[in-house]
Amino acid sequence: MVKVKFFAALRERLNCAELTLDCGPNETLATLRARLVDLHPSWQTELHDKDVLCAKNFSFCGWQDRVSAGDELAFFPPVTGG
Amino acid sequence: MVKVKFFAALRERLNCAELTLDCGPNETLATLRARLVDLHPSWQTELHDKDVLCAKNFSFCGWQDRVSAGDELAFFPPVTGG
Amino acid sequence: MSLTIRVQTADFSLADEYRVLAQDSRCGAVVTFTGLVRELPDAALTAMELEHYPGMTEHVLEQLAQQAQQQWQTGAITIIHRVGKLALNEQIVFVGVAAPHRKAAFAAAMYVMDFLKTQAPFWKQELTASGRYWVAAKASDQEAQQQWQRDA
Amino acid sequence: MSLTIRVQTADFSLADEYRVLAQDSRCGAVVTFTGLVRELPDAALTAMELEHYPGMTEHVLEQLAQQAQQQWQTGAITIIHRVGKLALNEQIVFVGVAAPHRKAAFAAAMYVMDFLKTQAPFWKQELTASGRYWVAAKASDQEAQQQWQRDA
Repeated sequence: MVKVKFFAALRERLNCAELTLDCGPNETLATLRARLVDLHPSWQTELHDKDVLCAKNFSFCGWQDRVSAGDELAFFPPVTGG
Repeated sequence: MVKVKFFAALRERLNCAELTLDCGPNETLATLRARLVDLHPSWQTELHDKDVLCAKNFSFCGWQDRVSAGDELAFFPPVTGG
Repeated sequence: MSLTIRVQTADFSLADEYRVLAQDSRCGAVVTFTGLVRELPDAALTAMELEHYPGMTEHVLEQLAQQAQQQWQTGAITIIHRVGKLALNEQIVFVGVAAPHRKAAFAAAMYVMDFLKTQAPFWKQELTASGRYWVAAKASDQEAQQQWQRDA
Repeated sequence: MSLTIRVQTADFSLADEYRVLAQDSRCGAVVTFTGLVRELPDAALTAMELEHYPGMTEHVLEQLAQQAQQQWQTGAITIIHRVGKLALNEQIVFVGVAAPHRKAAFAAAMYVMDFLKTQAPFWKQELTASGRYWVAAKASDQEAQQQWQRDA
């Protein structure tokens, strides 16, 4: 299982703050995103927005990074703090 | 008359904080310095130190700047505040 | 060398933070940056609401502070960022750096702010008379961050 | 826009100065720089003694503050410099800048400090166990000031 979190405008548009998902073999952020879109076809546009960022275990990561059981993943829009 | 002030290490080495001097015609900082050295030959080295700075009426000025009666002049070493 | 990272809803006191930074007897320079909630030029801003990603925020800020401390050999660095609802004129963010000399203190404080703006997972909403709006990321903040990589 | 220049023997309060700078509702960024008397790496410093040129000092600092305010379109700028005898760990100098955005606030504060170091008629003596020594001007301060002219 992996935990997936969504933040800010993306969380509001998906109407989802957090979910858990089985972790497949050879899973990457990209394959996991594809599985999320299979489960929620209406998320297609939002999750493929070129500005969406992803993090794995509290650090930024790329779409080709590997995902392992127990990881905490997150998807969110560009940050605007400070 | 012009007022001439000396500061910091220069003031200590000349043993003079302030003096007044007549202001000649066509006076510049350079001619005034030459007159100071005529009056105080022992000041020659200190006043010609390449690091000595001069100010006229509270602003930095150059050795060729004109001096007029009533001006306040100052000679001092490089500044070290902050 | 002490690094302090706080993400909190409570306000902070510049005087208290400065007192800690000024304690390091090797550091003759202390630079502070404070960001405040201000009126929008075109809209009637009433408040800001700040969301963050607990866990990742602290991790990113800690890394930024460590990088800045190592790169400029600074003393203590403090980063405080508030979250939740902040009224007009409230303090949002504080970055304070103590260093032996001013150049390092200024550079480290600017570095932390430039990277915080593009790397720390905070999101702002503007609450105005006409509704709530998520703030869009600024290209100028991306450029400020990238400038450090070009200068490196 | 308010400019505050003070040359004084008395200490100053960062909190009080910050409170004034943070009042400008157009300014979302406040940067402060504070310089402190610190131990010398190689000598037993007991105190500093600062001399200045009354009249010229205020004139130079006022011009620097005005130039910085115009160049970066800042809000309020405050410069405080102490003179007389200052013990170890005492505050020497404060520069505070309020501006709409952080880049201007940082740049204006650095500009003021870099020019203050080479243009404002202050002279420091170090009082140590072995005597009093006039501090020599640093080439690095000249270079920092000249960098602004190269960048212009």
